[in-house]
Amino acid sequence: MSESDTRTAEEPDTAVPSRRPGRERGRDDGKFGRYGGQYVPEALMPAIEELTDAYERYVLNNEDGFMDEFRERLADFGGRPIPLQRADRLSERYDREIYLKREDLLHGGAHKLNNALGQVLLAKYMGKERIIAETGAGQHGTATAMAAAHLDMPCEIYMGERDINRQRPNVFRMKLNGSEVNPVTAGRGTLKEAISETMRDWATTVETTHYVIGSVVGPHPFPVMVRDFQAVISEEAREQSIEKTGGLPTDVVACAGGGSNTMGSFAAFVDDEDVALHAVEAGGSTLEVDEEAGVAPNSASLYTGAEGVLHGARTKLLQDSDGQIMESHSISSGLDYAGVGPELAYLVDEGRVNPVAVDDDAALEGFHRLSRTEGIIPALETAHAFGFLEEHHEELGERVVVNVSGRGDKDLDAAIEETDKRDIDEAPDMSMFTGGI
Amino acid sequence: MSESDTRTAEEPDTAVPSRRPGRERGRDDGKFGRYGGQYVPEALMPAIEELTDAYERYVLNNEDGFMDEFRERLADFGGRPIPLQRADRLSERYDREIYLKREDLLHGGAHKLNNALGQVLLAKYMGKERIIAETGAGQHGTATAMAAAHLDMPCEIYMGERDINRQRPNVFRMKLNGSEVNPVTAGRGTLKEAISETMRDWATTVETTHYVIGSVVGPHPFPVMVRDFQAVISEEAREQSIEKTGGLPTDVVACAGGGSNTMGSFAAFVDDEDVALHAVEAGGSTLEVDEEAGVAPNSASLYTGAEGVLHGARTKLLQDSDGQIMESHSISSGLDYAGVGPELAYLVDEGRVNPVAVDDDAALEGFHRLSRTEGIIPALETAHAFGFLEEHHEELGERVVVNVSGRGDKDLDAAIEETDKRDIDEAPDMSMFTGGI
Amino acid sequence: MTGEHAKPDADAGAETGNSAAIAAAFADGPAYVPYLAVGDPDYEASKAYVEALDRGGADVIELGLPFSEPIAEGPTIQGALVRALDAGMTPDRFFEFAEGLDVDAPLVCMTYYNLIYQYDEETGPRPFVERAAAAGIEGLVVPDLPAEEADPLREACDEFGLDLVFIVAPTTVGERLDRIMSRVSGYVYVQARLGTTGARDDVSDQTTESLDRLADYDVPKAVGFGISSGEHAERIVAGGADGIIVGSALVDIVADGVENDLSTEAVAERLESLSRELKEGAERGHAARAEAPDAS
Amino acid sequence: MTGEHAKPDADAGAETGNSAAIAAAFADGPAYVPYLAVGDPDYEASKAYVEALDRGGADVIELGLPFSEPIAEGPTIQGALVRALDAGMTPDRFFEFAEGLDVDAPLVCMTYYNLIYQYDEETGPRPFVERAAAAGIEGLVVPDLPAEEADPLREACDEFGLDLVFIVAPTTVGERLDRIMSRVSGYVYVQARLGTTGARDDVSDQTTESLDRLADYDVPKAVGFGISSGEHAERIVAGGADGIIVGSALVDIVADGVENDLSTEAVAERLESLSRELKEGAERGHAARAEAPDAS
Ligand SMILES: Cc1ncc(COP(=O)(O)O)c(C=O)c1O
Ligand SMILES: Cc1ncc(COP(=O)(O)O)c(C=O)c1O
Repeated sequence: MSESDTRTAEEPDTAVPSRRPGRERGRDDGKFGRYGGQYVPEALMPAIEELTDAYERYVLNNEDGFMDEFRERLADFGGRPIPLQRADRLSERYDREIYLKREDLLHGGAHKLNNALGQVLLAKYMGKERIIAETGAGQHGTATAMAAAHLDMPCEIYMGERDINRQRPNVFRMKLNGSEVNPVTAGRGTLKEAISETMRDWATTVETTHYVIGSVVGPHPFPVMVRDFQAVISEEAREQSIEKTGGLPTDVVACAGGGSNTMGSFAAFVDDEDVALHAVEAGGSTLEVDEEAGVAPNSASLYTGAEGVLHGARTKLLQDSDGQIMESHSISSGLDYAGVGPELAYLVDEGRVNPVAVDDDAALEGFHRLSRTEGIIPALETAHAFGFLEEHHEELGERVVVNVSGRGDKDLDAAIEETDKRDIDEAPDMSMFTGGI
Repeated sequence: MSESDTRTAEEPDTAVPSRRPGRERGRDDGKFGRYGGQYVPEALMPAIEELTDAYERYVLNNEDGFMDEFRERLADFGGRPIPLQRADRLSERYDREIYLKREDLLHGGAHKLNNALGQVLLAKYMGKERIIAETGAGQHGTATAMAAAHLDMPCEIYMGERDINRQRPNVFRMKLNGSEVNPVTAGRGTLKEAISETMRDWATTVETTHYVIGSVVGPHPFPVMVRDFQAVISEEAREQSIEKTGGLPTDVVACAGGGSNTMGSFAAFVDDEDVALHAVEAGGSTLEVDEEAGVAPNSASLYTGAEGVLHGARTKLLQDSDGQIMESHSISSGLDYAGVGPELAYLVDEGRVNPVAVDDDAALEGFHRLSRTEGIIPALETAHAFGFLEEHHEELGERVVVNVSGRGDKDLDAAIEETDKRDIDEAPDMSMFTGGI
Repeated sequence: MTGEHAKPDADAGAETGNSAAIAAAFADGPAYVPYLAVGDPDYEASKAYVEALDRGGADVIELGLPFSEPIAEGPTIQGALVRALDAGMTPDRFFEFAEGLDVDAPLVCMTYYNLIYQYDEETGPRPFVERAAAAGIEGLVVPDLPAEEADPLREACDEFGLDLVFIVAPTTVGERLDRIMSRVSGYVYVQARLGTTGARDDVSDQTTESLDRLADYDVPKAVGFGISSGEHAERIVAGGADGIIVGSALVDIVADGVENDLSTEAVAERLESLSRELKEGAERGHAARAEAPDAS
Repeated sequence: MTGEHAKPDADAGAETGNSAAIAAAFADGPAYVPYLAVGDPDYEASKAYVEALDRGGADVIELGLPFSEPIAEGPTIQGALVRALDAGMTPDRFFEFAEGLDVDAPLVCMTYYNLIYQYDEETGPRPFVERAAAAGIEGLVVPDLPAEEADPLREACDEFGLDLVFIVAPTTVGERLDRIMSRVSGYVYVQARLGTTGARDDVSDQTTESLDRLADYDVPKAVGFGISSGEHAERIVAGGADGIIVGSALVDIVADGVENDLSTEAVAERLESLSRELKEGAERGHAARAEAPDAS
């Protein structure tokens, strides 16, 4: 065994990977400081435990080559790697280097597929026969429907009845991909109710069915698992930044609804302490809340929310003083959620992530600005990140990466309606579109 | 000079690239056998000559690093390379390897950006200050508007008034990107008239303006130039095929309107004589024509058209016996053009390209089939290629590449309207969508 | 923790919790445990309905404190909670309601953890439990609180003498079952089948298996989820249950009253009568079990 | 090729083409060359209008044969062509029309190449030219046919004794100009400015420069694009043109007639009267040039 001595002598230089505790956080116990956990009905616990086991085996340990297949399918079906593009005109405008991580180019038009494909594939490895998912605006639903069609898995999507009526093109897309869309009439017929309803379905069908949750929310292992699937965003961006610019960015900016694109954009940078991380929430029309009506006209749960338990996890929430969950509001339906991923809540408390709120007006201006100056029509969710850039660029470093979490084709009607109500410099003449497309 | 002798001795092995005459065809004189040429008003000739010169310098000889910048921007802004994906379920269905070239993932949702970005960049290198373009369904218009915003070029798009009313989302997208959209009221208010109108604008503004034509049509150098920009499709696909499968495909399938995605898909394979090339045209409702009304209820100009001169080139056309251009028809507005690129006309006459027509019904079935089985909603244009696959797969070899020229988000309304009229097995329950989205 | 919680192989019949009243409810014969959402469809009617349950023979009454995201409930109870919320129910009103009730049966509050956690400025479950105790509540059921996260609430319950009831599903086995059973007190809520609440009328094999699995744990076993008739109750108790929990079947009566605009009295009467039927069914089942030679 | 086409430095006044009538039209004084779309707005009215041009003094008449994609025309003439097409104009009807005209001026057909190319089963330009010759057409103008692609048509024209007129733009210089001028016959159509057809009322510098550039070529130079009044015509001829081509200003009158539902006679009268004005303007310009000391 004299040879092994020689090898050992060389090891310290090459074989010890730099420890990245940020990437490991929550993987073992689903806890992020005070946040996280598994606040679910007992009937779901076996499913959650089975999933935790599968997550460890397939995702963390690449059993049966799961992660290899996942990455290959993300590349071939999803279109990864996705470019990190220098935004020439914004760089000039803000007098710093602005780089765009172009998740809008992912199949389906948003980062959502990274997660949906990972989970549907995992369900296949687990021997499940059926997929269910909730959706609000329809982005996660369409991503899941695509992934399910691709992997030949029967799929049912729960969607609030009100959302169905507001998002008919996405409903049609899910159906085209062969998914059933189940209207949720309970409660107010929006995302919150759809999540609850999907959990109910799961509670009766755990043995055959996997629930593909749409963001870094819900009980463990969802927050870590969805983060790990979405982390490809920042893994690529980090490498691309080094390759293109010779170094890391000074700032990373991403919008935050549930927080999956946010955590995906931050994950690989969390341990790079010099990289500032900005999570941009929907400030809606105002940050004030109407306690009486139980309505927050925003969805800034990181910025204004308080600790609580929702949909299986302890995290920051929009709630009234009794603990009832508030109806949230945003110009972008994908940010319109009263909770946020527990890891983000933790990173904000730790001071590692800077939570900011951008209101509807600034987001809409950001939408028009990016469309007009860079030839990229962003999702209204994404547009919040550009609202932040406009308002706070002077506080940022010299090299800023903004995650373009999705494209805006789904938002044309909303953009018309909202632009009509305002006077926006960078908007085109809207006269022929008044009243919708 | 003894050194040069040594070098010469080694040259034959390494320095002589395999001659690829197919790739060079038409570059010098714009002629493809009987087809091609420059049938334009004298006032446009100087512009055409200037462009020919710029094409030779920048595109063919990479002067000032034009092609390097073009490729870099296609990568960073456009998202290239685009994957060549194995379609698992179609491969099973047809009992041969089916690969999809995923141009639907290109920024903007179709192959159109390859050309638009190339031409707008070229205009910049030429010192032009303004861009004009025609559009029918709006795909080329939106691609051009995106490229123009990206490169900070003022841009005006001519579009038939009837098309404007049919394609309002695309009109809005162009305006969001800062382009003017000029309605063309002349004639019947569709693509043909828009092309004529754009040529008229160009005739008055040649000195400052570049006309970004949308396909491999028009006078030389457009057909070769657009082909050369789009050839990136087959250059990538050829390499990817070798890398993934160890060899070339047996067949390449692409839909053909003007033929830019077709030529882009074929260019790198033209000299590979064992690779069969299939150009799928829109068979519309029938291949019969109504001479009396001057209407062809299809746009199968390769398959049924006759030689003639249209929009600056000699090619195959849909025309009546007098030589008047017919109104063409297709379920997909992007294939709805009475002409086709002159190089395709030549390659069909030579027997190198197999022209086929797929009717509206089969295309719509292809649309639903790909959506449902592969999780990819194709453009209705693209869907024709999948109609061909269903009808003719038994005649194909063991490894087929199909170009997915674009995504179908733009076609949801049309798909609903047309599906409603028919009884299609693979379509979802349409009841909630009757009457549009 | 000060309470003595269920332990396998402990003496049968030993006290398993903090509430003597709940222990007593299960001590002599099978317990009938009805559930209603408090404030459904309004405060006054709800009061009449809960009191009707008591008259109908309730041994323990579960009072649902409505939460905006009741992820464990089926559509029936969900509907009730929405009605109650819309009519203005809040935790404070809930406690007033409990204080104002004229009933004999001990009261158990069923709600979701966020309401417990958020009750006071000082976050954490203690203030809620303190207030519940003051209002005469003797136990809690928190369907979204797994045993793993329950220690702070368990401690508060022990401090103020409340029982903490856990739900055990057909799929709860092995270590998880032990973990839950080491924390439960008062009674264990045996979920009759997978799924959420809602009235059905068959008896599931899953119930029998669950009861078998729980046989060695010294805590009353109340079976719930889907019980809707006296006959149904009878079979379940005959199968070994120490009590039956009935929710949706009762809520259906309230919902029907709302839909058909029935008088509070008429609805209360139907609730009382169904309660009587269920209670009698349970007693028949108990009697049958006593007669059967292989009954434990 | 049998015709003797324009050559620089050839003897001034020599015959430059195949049609004696066209040569004659330019031989004595400036030629007034009006254009109308044939069949606009219908066959009979169109006949009356063309004959009115003749009465108004036309030296050559350009007859537009409508094509579905007239890429070189501005909106005015485009509109005329669409009206004519909608009214059923075809190449065959066009030839009938020419045959039935009662006019003195030689006729030139202006159309697009596809109609010429497609005229017969046997593709290629020869059948069209043969038929045109039979119908009494003496020349062709084909705005989308560049000199580079024109040899087959040039040959057919020579065979049947037709002139082939080319358009020269302000931007046509050097080799291209030579290439065109070596193929032109009858007259050269000097495009007054960049752009497409359409009535305007100033005289462009580009016109003067074009005429200077063409001075050495032995072929009549007719200036067109945008001429709309007698005064305008006068200035252009004074500037050196051998003729003026007027289209849009005349088509405007036809369009106005359609719009305001005027009688054929009224429209014809206006056409005749504008023609007279233009012709007289051209003659005044010619006279002025003869008097000017530096005229060639
Ligand atoms: C484009 C886009 N960005 C962001 C979001 C917000 O979700 P998350 O915060 O989980 O990334 C959505 C949700 O639908 C989205 O569609
Ligand atoms: C998706 C798509 N495919 C194909 C076409 C047809 O054009 P071409 O034949 O030039 O590729 C279009 C034109 O709009 C298109 O949008």
